[in-house]
Amino acid sequence: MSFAQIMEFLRPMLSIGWLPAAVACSAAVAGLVADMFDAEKTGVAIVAGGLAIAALVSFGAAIIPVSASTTLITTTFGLVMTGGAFAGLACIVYLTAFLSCGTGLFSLRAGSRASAAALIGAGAAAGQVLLGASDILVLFIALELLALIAYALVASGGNDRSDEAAARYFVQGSVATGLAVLGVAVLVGLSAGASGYVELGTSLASMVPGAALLGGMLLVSALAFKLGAFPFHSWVPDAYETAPAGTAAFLAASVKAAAIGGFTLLLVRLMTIPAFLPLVMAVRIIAAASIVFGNLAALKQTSVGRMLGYSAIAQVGYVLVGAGVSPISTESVAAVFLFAATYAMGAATAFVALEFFATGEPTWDGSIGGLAGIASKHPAVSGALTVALLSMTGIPLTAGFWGKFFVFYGAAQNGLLWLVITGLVGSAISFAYYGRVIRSMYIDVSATGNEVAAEQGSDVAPRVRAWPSLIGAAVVLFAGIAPLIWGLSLVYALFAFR
Amino acid sequence: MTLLGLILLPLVGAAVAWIVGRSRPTAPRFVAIVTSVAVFGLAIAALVQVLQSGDHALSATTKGMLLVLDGLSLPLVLLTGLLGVVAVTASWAMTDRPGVHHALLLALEAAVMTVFLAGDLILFYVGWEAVLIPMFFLIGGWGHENRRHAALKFFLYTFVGSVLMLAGLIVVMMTVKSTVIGAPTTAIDLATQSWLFWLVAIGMLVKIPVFPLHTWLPDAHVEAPTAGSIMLAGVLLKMGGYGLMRVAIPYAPAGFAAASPVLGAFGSAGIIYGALMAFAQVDLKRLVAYSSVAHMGFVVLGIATGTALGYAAAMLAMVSHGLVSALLFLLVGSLYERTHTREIARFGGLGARTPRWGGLFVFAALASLGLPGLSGFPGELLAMIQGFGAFGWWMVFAAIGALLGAVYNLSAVRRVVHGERAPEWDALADITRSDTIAAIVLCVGIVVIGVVPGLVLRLTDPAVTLLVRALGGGS
Amino acid sequence: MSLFASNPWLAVAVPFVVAVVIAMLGRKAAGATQWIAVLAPLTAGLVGVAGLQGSVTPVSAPWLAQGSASIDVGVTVDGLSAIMLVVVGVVATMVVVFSVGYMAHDESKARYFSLLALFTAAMSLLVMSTSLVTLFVGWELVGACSYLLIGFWYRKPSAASAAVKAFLTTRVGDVGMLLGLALLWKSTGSLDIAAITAAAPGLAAGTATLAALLLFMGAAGKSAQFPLHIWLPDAMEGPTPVSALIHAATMVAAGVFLIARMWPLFEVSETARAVVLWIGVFTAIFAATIACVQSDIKKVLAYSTISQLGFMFAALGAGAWGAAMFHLVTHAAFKALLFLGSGSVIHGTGTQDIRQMGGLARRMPVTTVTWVVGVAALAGIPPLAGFFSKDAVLAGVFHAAPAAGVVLLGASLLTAFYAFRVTRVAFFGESRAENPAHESPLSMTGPLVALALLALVLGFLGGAILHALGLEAEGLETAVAGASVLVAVLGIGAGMVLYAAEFARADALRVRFQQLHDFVLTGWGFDALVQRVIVGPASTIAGWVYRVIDRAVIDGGVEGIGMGTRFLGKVASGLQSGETDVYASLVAVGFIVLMGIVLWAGR
Amino acid sequence: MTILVLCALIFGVGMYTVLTRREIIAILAGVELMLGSANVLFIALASFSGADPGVAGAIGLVILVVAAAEAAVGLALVVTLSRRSKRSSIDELTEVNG
Repeated sequence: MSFAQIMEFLRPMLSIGWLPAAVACSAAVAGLVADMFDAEKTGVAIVAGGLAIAALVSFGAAIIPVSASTTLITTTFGLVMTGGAFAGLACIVYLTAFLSCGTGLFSLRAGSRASAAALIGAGAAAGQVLLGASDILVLFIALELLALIAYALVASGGNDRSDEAAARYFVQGSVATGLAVLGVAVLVGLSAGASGYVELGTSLASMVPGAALLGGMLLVSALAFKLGAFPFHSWVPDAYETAPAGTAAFLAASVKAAAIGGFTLLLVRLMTIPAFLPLVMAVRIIAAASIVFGNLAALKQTSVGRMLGYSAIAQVGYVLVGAGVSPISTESVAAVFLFAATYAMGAATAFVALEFFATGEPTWDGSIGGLAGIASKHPAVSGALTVALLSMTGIPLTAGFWGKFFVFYGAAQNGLLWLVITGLVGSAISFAYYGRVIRSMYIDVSATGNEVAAEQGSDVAPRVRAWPSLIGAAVVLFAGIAPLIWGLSLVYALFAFR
Repeated sequence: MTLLGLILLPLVGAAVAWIVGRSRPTAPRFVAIVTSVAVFGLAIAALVQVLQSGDHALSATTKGMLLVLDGLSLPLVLLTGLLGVVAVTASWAMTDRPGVHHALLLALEAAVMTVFLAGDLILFYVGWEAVLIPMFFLIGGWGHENRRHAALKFFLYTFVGSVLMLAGLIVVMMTVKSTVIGAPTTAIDLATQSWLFWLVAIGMLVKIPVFPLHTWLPDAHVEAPTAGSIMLAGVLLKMGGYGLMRVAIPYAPAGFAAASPVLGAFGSAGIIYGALMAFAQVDLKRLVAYSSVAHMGFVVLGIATGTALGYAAAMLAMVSHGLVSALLFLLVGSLYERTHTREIARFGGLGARTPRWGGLFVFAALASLGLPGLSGFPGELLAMIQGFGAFGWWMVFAAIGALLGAVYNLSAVRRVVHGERAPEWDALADITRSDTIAAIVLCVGIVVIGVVPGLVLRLTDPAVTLLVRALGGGS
Repeated sequence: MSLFASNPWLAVAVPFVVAVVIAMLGRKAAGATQWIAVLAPLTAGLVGVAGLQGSVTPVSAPWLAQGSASIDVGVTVDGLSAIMLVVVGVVATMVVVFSVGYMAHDESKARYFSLLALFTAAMSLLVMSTSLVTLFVGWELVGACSYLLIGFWYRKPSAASAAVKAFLTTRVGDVGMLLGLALLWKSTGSLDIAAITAAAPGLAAGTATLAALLLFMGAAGKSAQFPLHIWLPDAMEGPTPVSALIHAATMVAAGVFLIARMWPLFEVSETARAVVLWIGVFTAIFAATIACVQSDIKKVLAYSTISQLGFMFAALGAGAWGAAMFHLVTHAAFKALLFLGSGSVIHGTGTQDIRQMGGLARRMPVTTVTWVVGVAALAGIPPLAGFFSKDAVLAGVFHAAPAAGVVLLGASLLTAFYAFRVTRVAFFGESRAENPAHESPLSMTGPLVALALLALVLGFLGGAILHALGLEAEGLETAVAGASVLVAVLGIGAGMVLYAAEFARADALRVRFQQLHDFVLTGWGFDALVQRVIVGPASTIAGWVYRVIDRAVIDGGVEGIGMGTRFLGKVASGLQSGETDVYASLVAVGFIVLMGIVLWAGR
Repeated sequence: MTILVLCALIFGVGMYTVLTRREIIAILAGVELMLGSANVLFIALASFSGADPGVAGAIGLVILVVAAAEAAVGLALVVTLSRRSKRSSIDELTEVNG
C-alpha cells in the first residue's frame, strides 16, 4: 500500500477539519477523568496520545488537498477546513503540545500533572480554533481561552515565584483583554453585529476610517500582547522563567504558533483594505523594537528559561518582519507560517530538553552555569538542545534557517532593507546568548567534575524522559536538511495557501 | 557524481569516526585517514574529469542542490583534500576524545567542500555558515586556556559578517530572480551595485581576513588544536577570496570597479600590518597567525587589480598560503605537543637539538617570506606587478610589506632554530614520523608550485578568462 | 661540448641535482659526496666555455600565463653570461677543492657542499636568464644561499644575526628592484630582457631613469655599495671558502652584471649613470679608508672588495661597462686568491687577527708567495691582471669625470697601502703566535697556486674579454697607467715603511689620531647609526603598534562593541523591574504610542 | 451619543484603577469595570448601527461570559497567592525580575 493509497483511504476522514480539535478535547477530558481516579501517569499519557493523533491527522490534512465541506460547524471554523497552511501550522501546534506532555511533566508537583496535561490538551484545541477562526468573535473567545489556560499553566509551578509571575501575567493580560473587547466592540458594533471576517471586511470598507483604525489597532495590540511583542512583552520573561519547563514548552511553542497564525490571519483576511495600511507601519515598528530589545536583554541573563523568554521576544520580532509586508500576499503568509513552525519546534525542543535536565539533576538551578559540562553526562539531550538553539539562531542545516531566510526574503522584496539588516544582525547577536549555553554545555568543565551524578530526580529512567527532545531535534534537523536534498518545493507544499 | 561524493564521503566518514570513537579510542584516526585519503583521491578524479570535459567545468545537480566545479574552485578543492589528509596525520597522536575530534575535522572538510562546489547562492551560504559549527567546537573543545572566549569570538565575528553577506545575497537573488551563481543575465543597476558589492563582500573580507577585520584570527589560531589550525588557516581563509571572485565580483562588477582602490589599499596595508604584527609577537603560533594576515593581503591585492593575471595571482597566493601556513602550523603544533609552550623566548638552538624539525622550520620560514623557487613567490610577484599597473606607486607599501615578511620570518628562525642551545630542551625528541611525512608532502607541494606555477594557472585559465570577459576587465 | 651548447639549462640543472643528491646522502657519505660537489661548478664553467665559442641555443617557456597576458622565462648564453659562467665555474671549482681541506673536521659537511652546489645553480640561473623574472629568482636564491652559508655555524649567535643582517640588507635592495620590475612591466608590457633593452630608447626619460635607479638599488644591495654595504663585513662570520666564492667573486659581482646586462636602459638615462658613478666613487674611497685600520684579515679583504666594487660601479657610471666587466673578472681571480690565502693562514694559525700573526713567510712559503702575487695584483703592479683592468677602469672614469678619476687614484693609493700593510704585518717580521703555524695541505695550496697563475695571465686576456663582450679593445692609456703605477708604488712604500720594526711609527701615528682612528675603525660609525636608527626602533615600534593599534584600538573596539551590547542588555533588562503597575502602564502607554504612529502614518 | 461618552468614562475609570491601585483585588475590580463598559459600548454601537437585537444580545452575553471566566481565574490566582505566601498587594510581588 503506497503512501498515496493510504492517504486516499484516509481522505474522507481527513476532510473533517474539526476532527483534530475533537480528539484533543476528548483526550483532555479523559485525562481529567483518569486524574480523578489518581491514575495520574495514565492521564498524562492519554492526553499525549490524543495530541499525537491530532498532530498526525492535521499533518495529513495539510498534505493532501481536501474539499471544504460546508456543514454548520465548518462555517464558523471555515478556514481550518481548507487544509494547506492552516492545517500545517495546526499540526505544529499539536506536535509541540504533544512533546510538552510527552515529557510526563515531572517537574510539576505530583498532584497537578494530569490536570496540567488536560489544560494543555484543551489549549492545543483552542490554538487550532484561534488559528482557523473565520469569525472575529471566535478569534476573541479562543484568545481568551488560551489566556486563561496560560495563566493556570504558569501558576502550575507551585511555588511563590510562579504564583507571582502568574498574578502579574494576569494583570497585564486583563488590560489586554480589555483592549480586545473594546476593539471587538468598536468593529462589530459599527458593522451592525456582523462578526464574520467576510461580512466584517465589507462593512469595514464603508466604515469611518478613524473608528476602523482604532478598532483594528486595539485588536492588533491584543494579539501583540499574546505574542509578547515589544511594548506588551513584560510577562514573557517572568512566565518562561518560573513556569515549569514542560508547560513552558507548550506556552512558548504551540500557544505562540497559534497566536502568530491568528495574528497573520487577522492581517490577511481583515486588513487588506488601504485604510489599514498605517497599521502595517505600526507592525514594523513593533517588529524592529522587539528584535532590538529581545536580543539585547537576553545577553545578560544567567537563567536559561529567562534567556529563552527574551529570545522569544526577539523571535516574535522576526515574525512581525514577515507579517509587516504591505501587500500581504500568500507567499509572505506562507513565510510567516513557516517561521512560526520552525520557531515553535525549536522552542519546544529547547524547553523539553530543559525539562529533562530539570528533572534529571534536581541540583540544576536553571542557570547557564549550572549546565556546565553536562554534555558529557547526557550527550543525546544536550545535542538536542544544541540543535534547538542553533535553529533559533538561524544557522543553516537547521529548520530555523529556512524560516528566517524566507521571512527576510519577503521583507527584502518589499524594500524593507533596514528591517532585514536589523533582523539579520539581531539573529547574529543572538548567538552571543544561545552560544553561551552551548559553550557551557560542551566546553566548560562542570564544577562537580563530570562523574555521572546518580539520577535521584524523577522516578523514571532518563531514557524514557529523553525521547521528546530527541524527536523535536530530529524534526528540526530533518526540516533543515531536507530542502537541500529535495528542493524547496516540499517546504512550500506544507505551508502553501490553498 | 564525484562532486556529491566529495561532500557526502567526509560526512559519512565523520559519522563512522564518531560512532567508532565511542567504543575504541584508537580506531577513529584510521577511519579518518582512510576517508580523507579517499576524498583526496576523489578530488583528483574530479580534476581528471574536468580536464577531459570540453568546457573545463563539471556540474552535478540534485533536486535541491546544484554543484559546479570549474577552474576557480578546482585548485581549492584539491587543496582542501590534501590539507584534510595532513590535518589527520598531524593529529595522529591525539588522545583527548579522538573520535569526536576526527569527526568534527571531517565535517569541517565536508562543509568547506560544499562552499567550493556550491552552484547556487543558497547552498553557498549554507556551506559558509555550516563551517562555523565544527570550527567552534574544535576551538572550544581542544583549545588551551583562553578557548572559551576565542571560540565564541570567532563564531560571532564571522557570523555577523556573513549575516550581512546574507542580506546582500538576498538582495542579489531578489533582483536577479535566480539563485544560480554566474554572471547575472539582467545586470543590477549601478546605484544599488555600489553598496551591494560592499554588503556582499563584507562577510568575505572578514573571512579572508582583511586588515582591520582580522582580530578574530590570532585568538582563534592560538586556541585551536593543530589540526584545527591547519584547516582554519589552510582552507577556511580561502573561502573569503574564493567568495569574492565567485559571487561578489560577477554580481556587482561596477561596484567592484569603484571599490577596487579601497580593496587594494587594505590589501597592501594588510601585508605591512600583518608582517609588523608578526614581528612583534612573543607567542610562536600567534606569529604564524599574523603571517596569514600578511599573505592574504597579497590575495586581496591580486583580486583588487581586477585583471586576469591579478586573479591568477590571488589563486596562486591562496594555494601557496594554504600549503605554507599548513606546514608552519604543523611544525608549531608538533613543537607544542613536545614542549607545551609556545613562548619564543624560551626556545633557542633547536636546530642542534632537533635537526629535522629545525630544517623543516627554516624551509617553511623561507617559503613564508616568499623566496623565489618556492610557492609564495609567483603569487606575490604577480600581485605586486599587476598591483603596480592598477595602483601605481602605492605598491611601495606592498613591497615594504614583502621586506617585513623577511624580517619576521628570519628573526623567528634566529630566535628559535639558531643561536645557543637552551638547556631546558636537552631531552627534547625530534619531530614524530607521521608529522614528518605530512611535512614532506607539503614541502614537495611548495617546491612544485614554486617552480612550475603553470600547473595551477592552467587549471584556472578558462574560469578566469570567463570571469574577466564577463566584467569586460583588462587582460 | 656540443652537449652543453645544445642545452644550456644543464648549468642550472646539474648543480641543483648535485645539491639534492648530497643533501639526500647526508652525513654518512660526506667523504665521497664532497668530490661530487666539484661537478656542479665544472658544468657551469663548461657551459660558459661553450657559450664563448658561440652557438648556444636559447631555451624559453611561458611561466605565468593567464588570459591574454603571459610572463615567459628562459635561459641563453651570450658573451656577457658566458664570461660570468666561466668566472663562476673556475672560482667555484677552486673553492670546492679548497673546502675539502678546510672543512675536513666539520661534522655537517654534507649541508655545506650541497649549499655550495645550490649556490652555483642559482648563480648560473641568474647569469643565464633571458627574463628579469628568472634573473630575480636567481638573485634571491643566491641571497638565500648566502644567508644559509653565512649562518652555517648557526650555533654561534653572531653568525646567526650576521646571516639575517646580510639577507635583510640585500632584501632592502631587492624591494627596489622588484618595484623596478613592476615599473618596467607596466611601461614596456614585458619582463623579457631583450624586449626591455629594445624598448629602452623609446621609454619616457623619467621612467627610464626611475627604472634604472630602482634596478641600481637592487644592485647596490647585492654588491654592498654604500649605504647597503653594512652586511658584507659581518658576512665574514661564514666559512672562509664561502667568503671567497660568494663575498668576493660571484654574488657581489651580480650587481655589476645586472647593470651590464641592462646597459641600454642605463645608457638612455644620464642622471642614473651619474648616480652610479658617484656612489661607486664614494664607496671606493670610503671602504678603502676603513680597510686601512682593520686588524681582522678577513675584514680587510671584505672592505677591499667593497672598495674594488666601487671601482667597477664607477666604471659603469662612466659608461665603460666593458672595463667594469674586465675588472670584475680579474678582481674575481685575485680576490678569491686572497680570501683562500687568508683561509689557509687562518687554518694554519687558528686566528684571524693579524696582530697575533707575523713571520708566516718562513712557515707557510706557498701561501705567502701566492698571497704576494694576489696583493700585487690588487695594488695594480704592472705585469699582473689588476694593473690592466684598473687602468681600463681609471681611463674610462677619467674620460667621463676627471674629478672622479682623481678620487679613484686616491683610493688606489689607499688600496696599495692597506694591501701591503696586511702583508707586512702578517707575513714578515717576528712571529707573535704562541704555537707555530703549519703550511696547509696540497688540496688547499693547489687552488692558491692555480689562482695565482690566473692573476698573472688574465691581465693579457683583456682584449679577448672585451671582444667577447662585443666591444673593441683599446690600448693602454700611458698617462693613466703611469699615474696608477706611481700611486701603487707610493702606497706599497708607505705600507712597508710604516709597519716595519714592530710598527713603531704606525703606533705613534695611531696614538696621535686616536679619535679619528676609532671613528674610521667602526666603518665611520655607519653600522652603529643603522643599528640605532633602524634596527633598534623597529622592534619597539612593532611592539608599540601591536600593543596600541592591534590590541587597544582594533581588538579593543571589537571587544568594546561586545561589552557595549552587554551593557545595553543590562539597561534593557532593567526595564523588567518587577513592579506590576509598571508592566500594566507599559501596555497602556505602548498602545497609545502605537495608535499615535498609526494615525500619523494614516494622515 | 451620551452612551459613548459614558462608556468611555467608565472605561477610563476602570483603566485608572488597574494602573494605580496596589491591591490585586482592586485591580480585578478595575478589569471588570473595563470589560463592562466595553460591553455597554458594544450594545450601544450595535443598536445604533441597526444590528438585529438578538445577535447583539447574544454577542453581549458572550462577552459577559468571558469576563466572568476572567474574574474566576483571577480570583483563583489571588487565593493561591494569599494562601501560600500571604501577599496580596503588587508591591510585594517583585521577587521575579532582571
